[in-house]
Order: sequence, then C-alpha cells, then structure tokens
Amino acid sequence: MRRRLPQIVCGLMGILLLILYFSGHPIARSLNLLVLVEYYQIIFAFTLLLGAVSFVKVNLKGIERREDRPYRVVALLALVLMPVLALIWGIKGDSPFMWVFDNIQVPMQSTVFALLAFFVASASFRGFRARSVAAGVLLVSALLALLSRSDLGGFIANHVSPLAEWLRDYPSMSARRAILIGIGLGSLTTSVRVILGIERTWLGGWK
Amino acid sequence: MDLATGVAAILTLAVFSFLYRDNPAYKVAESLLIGLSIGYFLVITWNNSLMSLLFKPLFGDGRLSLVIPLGLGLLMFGRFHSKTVVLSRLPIAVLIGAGAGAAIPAMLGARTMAQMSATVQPLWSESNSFNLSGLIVLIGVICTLAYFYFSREHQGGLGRAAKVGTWFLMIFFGTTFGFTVMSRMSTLIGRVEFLLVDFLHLTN
Amino acid sequence: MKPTSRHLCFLGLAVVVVVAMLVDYRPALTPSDDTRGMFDYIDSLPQGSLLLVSFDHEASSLPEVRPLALVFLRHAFARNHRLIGIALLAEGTGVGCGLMNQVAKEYGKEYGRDYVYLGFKPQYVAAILSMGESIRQTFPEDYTGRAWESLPMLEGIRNYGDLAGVISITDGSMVMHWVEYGNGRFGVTIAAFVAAAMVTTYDPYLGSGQMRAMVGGLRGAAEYELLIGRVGSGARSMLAQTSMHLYVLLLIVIGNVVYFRNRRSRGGT
Amino acid sequence: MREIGGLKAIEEAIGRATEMARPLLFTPGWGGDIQRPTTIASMNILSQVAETTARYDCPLIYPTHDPVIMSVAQEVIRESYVRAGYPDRVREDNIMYVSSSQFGYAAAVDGLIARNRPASVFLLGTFEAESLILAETGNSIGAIQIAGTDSTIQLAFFIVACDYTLIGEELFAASGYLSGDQSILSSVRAQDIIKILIAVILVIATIWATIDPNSTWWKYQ
Repeated sequence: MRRRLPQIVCGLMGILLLILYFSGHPIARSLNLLVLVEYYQIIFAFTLLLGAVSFVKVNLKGIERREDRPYRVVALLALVLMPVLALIWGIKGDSPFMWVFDNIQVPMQSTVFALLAFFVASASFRGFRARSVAAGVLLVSALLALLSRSDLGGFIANHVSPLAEWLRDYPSMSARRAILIGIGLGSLTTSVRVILGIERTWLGGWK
Repeated sequence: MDLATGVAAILTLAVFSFLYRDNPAYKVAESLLIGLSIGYFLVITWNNSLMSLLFKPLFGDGRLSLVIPLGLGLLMFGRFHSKTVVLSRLPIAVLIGAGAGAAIPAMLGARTMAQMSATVQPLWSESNSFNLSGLIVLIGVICTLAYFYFSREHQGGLGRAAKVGTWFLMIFFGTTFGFTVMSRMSTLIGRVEFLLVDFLHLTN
Repeated sequence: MKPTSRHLCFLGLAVVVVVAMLVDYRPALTPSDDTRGMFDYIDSLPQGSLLLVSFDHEASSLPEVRPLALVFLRHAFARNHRLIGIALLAEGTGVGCGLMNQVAKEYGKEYGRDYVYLGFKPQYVAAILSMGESIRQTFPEDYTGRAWESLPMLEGIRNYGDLAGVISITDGSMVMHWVEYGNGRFGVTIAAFVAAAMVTTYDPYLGSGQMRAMVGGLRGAAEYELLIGRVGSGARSMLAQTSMHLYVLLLIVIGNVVYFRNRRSRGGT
Repeated sequence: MREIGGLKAIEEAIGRATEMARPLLFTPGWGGDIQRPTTIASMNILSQVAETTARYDCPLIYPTHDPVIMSVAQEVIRESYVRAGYPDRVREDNIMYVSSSQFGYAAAVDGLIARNRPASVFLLGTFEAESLILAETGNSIGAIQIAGTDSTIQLAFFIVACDYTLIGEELFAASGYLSGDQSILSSVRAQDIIKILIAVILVIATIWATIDPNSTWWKYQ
C-alpha cells in the first residue's frame, strides 16, 4: 500500500491529463484547468517551501557541528532577510526587497554566469584537440562558427560566413532534429512507463 | 559613487576571485547568494502562487475545493519524519503523473511528428534544380538516428551510417559551441562594462 | 598555489576584454535574415495588436537579454501594440516589470490600458497549458495584486485565441515548451528573442514553421536596433565580442599546436 | 545490444572514488524536474552508484535545485543503502537542496567541489549554462568526470571538458544497461524499431514528394 497508492494516483493523473488534452468539451477543459492551476501549481509551491525548510535544517545542524559556521550564518540570515523585507515594505519596483535583488543578488548571479567566459577559454585551450576525424570536424565547425560571428569583413564575411550559415541551416540543424526526435521517443516511452507503473524509480529503487 | 554600485562591485570582485582559487571572500559571496536566492523564490512563490491561487480564493472567497490541494501540499512536509515519509509520495505522484500525461501528446506531435514532416522535401525543386540541402538534411537525420540505434553493434551499413551521423553531430556541437561562446562573452562584457563604467568611471 | 596554464588563459581573456571595452568602436552591421524576419513580423501586425510577452530568463543573463527585450518593447510600443507581460522563471519577474515600465514611460504608454504586467507562475508547462484554457484563471490578479477587473485592457480576454502572438524573451529552453505546448496544443503563434547560445537549438522549429521568427544574441539586438533606428548597448560591445572570439580561436589553435608537437616528440600515435 | 563506452567509465569513476576514499559528487543539473525522462534515467544510475558507495562507505554528495528531486533522491539512495546492507551509512544531509536559482545552484555546487575535492564527479541529467562552470571546476581539482545529458547545447561543453560524455539517448540506454532492468532494455529496443520505421517513412515520403510535389499526406497538422 505504501507504494501501490501513489502509483495508482500517478497513473490516474497521467491518463486523466492525456484524455483531457484531446477533448474539447467545456467540462473537460475546466477540469484540465483545475488540475493544472490548482493542483499542480499549488503542490509545487509547497515543494519550494519544503526545500527552504530543509535547507535551514541542514545548515542549523552544520552550525551545531561547527562546520563552516560563519558562512552558514550568512546564508541563513540572507534567506530570512528577503521575506522580512517583503513583509514590511512589499515587492514593488522601489522597495528594499527589489533593491537587494537588483544590487546584490543580480550582480552576483551575473558574475557567476560570467565565470563561464573564462571557463570557455580554459576548456577551449585544453579540450579542443583534433584527436580523431570526429574531433577534427567538431574543431573546424567551431572555428568556422566563431569566425562567422566576428566582424572581420572581407574574405570572412564573403566566404566563411555563408559557409558557416549553411552548416548551421542544414547539417547542424539535421543533427539537432534527429536528437529531438530521439529524445521525443525516449520521453514518450518514459512517460508511458511512468503512467503504467513500470517505471518506479521515483518511489525509491528500480526494482 | 553610490552605495548600490559599491556593494555590487565588491560582490562582483568577490565572485571573480574564485577564478584564482576558493577563498573566504568567495565563500561569503556564495553563501549570501544562495541564501538570498532561496529567500527571493520564497517571496515570489508566496505572492504569486500561494496567495493568489490558494489563500485568497480559499479564505477570501470561500472556495472550499481548494482544501484538497492544500492538504496535498502539506503532505510534502511528511518528509521530515521517517514514519510519515510515505505520505509525501502522494503529492509527488500527482506532479509526476500529470507531467507524464501532458508530455505524451506534446512529445509525439510537436516534437516527433512535426520534425519528421519538416524533414520531407521534394528533392527536385520547381525551378528545376536539384535540392542538395534537402538531401543533406534527410541524410543527416537518418544517419544521426542510426548513431542512436542501440539494439545492434555498429558494424557494416549501420556502422557506416552511424559514423556519418557522428560527423553531423560534431558539426552541430561545433556550431553550437561557436554561438554559445558569443553568449558567454556577452555576459562577461556586461560585468566588465559595469566595473569599468559604473564603478571606475574609466569610460562611458 | 602556483599559477597554471589555466590561470594564464583567464588572465589573457581579462586583458582582452578590458582593453577592447576601453576602445570606442562601433562596426557597421547589416541585419541578418532572421532579424529582418522578426522585424517584419512585428511590423506587419495591425496597430494595437495584443501580444503576450514572457520574460523567461534568469537575472544572470541580463547583459545579453536586456538589449533584446528593449528592442522588442520599443518596436512594439512604437507600433502601438498592446502588451501583456508575464514571467515563467522567477527571476525574470522583477526584471520584466522594470523593463516594461521603463519603455512604456519612453513612449507615454499607460498601465492598464496599453500594457499590464501579470507577474510569475512556477511550473512553466502547467502555466503554458492552463493559459490556453484561461489566462484570467492562471493569473487572477496582476503582479502587484490588482484585480483583473480593474485593468480595462484585459476586458474580454480569455485565452491564446484572443492574442496575436506570444513573444518569449529567453536565455534557456523555454521556447521549446512554448512551441510544444502553446503552439502544439493551442496553435498560438510563437516568436522569440533568445540568447545566442540557444539559436542552434531552435533552428529546427524555425525551419518547420512551428516558430514564427527568432532574433539571437547581442548581435541580433544590435541589428534590430538598426532596423528600429535606435542604436543602444548592442552595437557598443561588438568590438569586445569580436576580440574575445579571436582570443578563444587563438587558444584552440595553440592548444592543438602544443598537442601535435607533444605527440610528434613522443613519436607515438 | 551495442556497447556504450560510458558504462566502463562509470564503473571506473566509482572505483576510483572508493579506492582513494574520497567523496563522489553526483548532481542532476539545474534544467530538469522530476518527471523529465533524463532525471529519471539519472536516478536509475544514481541507484547503482549509491549501492557501491554504500559498500565501501564512500561519502556521496548530491546537491540539487529542486526539492522534489531531493526528496526522490533521498528515497533512492536510502533504498540502495538498504539493498547493499548498510542502511546506517546513509548521510541524509549530503543529499541537499541548494537554491532553485540557476547560478545560486552553480555557485553552491562549485563550492562543494572545491571544498570536498571529490575523486569523481557525475553530471547526469538536464543541464543548462551551469554545465561548464561545474565541469571546469571539477577538472581543476583533478576529478574524473562523467557527464550525460539531453541538453544539446551543453553536450559540446561536456565533450570538451569531461572524461566521458553520454550523448542524449545514450543516457537512457545506459540506465537500462547498468540496472540490468529488462523492461528498460525492451523499451530501448522498441524505440529502435520506431527509429527504423521513421527512417523508412522519411525516405518514402521524400521520394513521393519529389515525384508528386502537390502531395500532402506526409505533412503534419
């Protein structure tokens, strides 16, 4: 029963949504809306609360064990700060909540993202080796794409860019298309397996 | 320079310091970022989901049917005790089941069939010329599919097709890499622009 | 810790970008077919068309996404289209609100009559599907908690059927969901302003017609700026962009030279 | 069934962590949610990895951006430790939620890699831009890295930065091979048959369209 009930609920929800997708009947449409808005969105919102609570728990335990104490305190204070600001002053454009978001959170996040530019450089230096024909093709098409997106004019603009565009529009697009089809099939079978209860990994364990 | 720029610049530099090595400045920035971002998510979720979809209609307009999703949501907290952990499987089952059901038609139609259909093109165009690009797309799709064929060893005809498929894949990865580099550099440009223009006023 | 070749790669990039940013140079651009396609699409819609613009990005990609969002908003408001703003990623929420208000002010647009901002819903697939049934029930109130009835522009709007199209501004895979669920299930027209990284991902949808138009990256934004006649931050960074590309290119070449030299000196394969 | 190169690499990576008695880090990426097939395939592999780390009592660190994935991973890992016969070795706090924000998550996982110095890093699931940040940080501490994803853009970066990369569907197939689950293997075979059908239909339709450009039976919608 501990596994059977969730499995049945999961299967029923899946079949319900599958049928609702194809039905144009007003009752079916409003039922669809009910499941998507009320059930899906609300349950998901609760899972985020769960995440926050478990983050707090893990860090409180860490503080007790004196592991990385100052950093964990910073993280917890920051977590509490946002709801407190929102509660007192609201979340409109000029509120302290948005000030913290715009001037602390956004710059830090953008900077973590910008680290990527550096990692692209080091990975290019280390990893892009023409070890085999396939690796060579990878290398050449990367070089062509890079050149075509740089404003160098002349030979590049007249000859390299059209070639790179052609590679993008046809060979590259066809590979991406095949991957889409393949993953589409994979997703399809996984979804069917989940609904039929053959795929039970999400209940812990695969057997 | 105002307070906002100063704070943002110091934190920007703290994050960049990770490029040299892990260090206390980065660790403070990292903890701050994780904490703030979870806090931000909480606030936005509370305002845009829980208040507007659940609490206002339930307690304001008395829509009692909302008690069910509320109950399911609360069951998630069963995770915190080993005896009640099973309860949390119920809301997860709703999420997974609904997701799987909605995915089936989308994966079949918009993904697989639409992409198949777009691959089919007359190889002899109306202007009486051979449609080379169309043929290349067809070959590319079929050979790449051959690469993702698992039931048999890649030998003989299948092996050759799979090999050609690998080249198509590599062209795709290479081209994507080129475009992605462009994106990543843009982000760095944004941060450097902030440091040079807003913080140091070196240019405008 | 001793500096490694990795650190040298980093340092080189830092030098390249800083120097390039200090030089003021704006190259001449010609709009690509993709960019022109989007411009023509937005331009050809009758004045006052109703568009849903979705800010489907994280705050971190702002340097690239912001110029894209700005060119779209400016063009749309200049054409007097009416806009409904939403966000399917939480961090896009605050950003989208700010950008819409900013551009609306430039064009003298009034909140509630020319544009509204409904805010964020999590679980994008569910949100996209439920808006196909009813936008109002998915977003019973706007971002700041104002009721749907108090916003005259929203009167009579039920679902995608009442929209001219959906414009997604994204740094990630959201367009895929818009295409597969929004267009696939409800047939709504999808067009997108995307980070350059996503361009090749969406090429098949453009090719198959599941997506109407696409503009990619800072370069796309710079081209679009030309078309609407407002040069902004897109064009400014093109020199830095080019130098960094060449730097990465150089690293790849050096990496290979080192690799082949080592291989030959070892005499092996 | 054909051999997938990544499988051996996965076994080596587990072996290396247990030999060196250093932690093993496994993360499913920022882009997916629990119902996504790649996440489920990733869980299947996690289950195998966890069984081995249980036996050698090697710490398994599992950061994620999604509380539901965290919950399911806790169940999967606990179940694997029970199966291996060491239920008391589970360290629940190592299976953690670290913010739903993309670069909050990236910063957190980076920190975990830099501080715990795992011997092996598994990046299996749905990744977006954070992919290379994680892979390069893993590389800088000398970890063996196995990546696998259906996120096509990130594949280019994984191929360049990791020791082994499972491309797209290979991840699904690998989860079947590793667990030896016959039902997964049969669905892999079924998909292969559909692929042959697709190829045949594409060829026939193309010939048809070439001969009769006005035909429309092959058009979708």
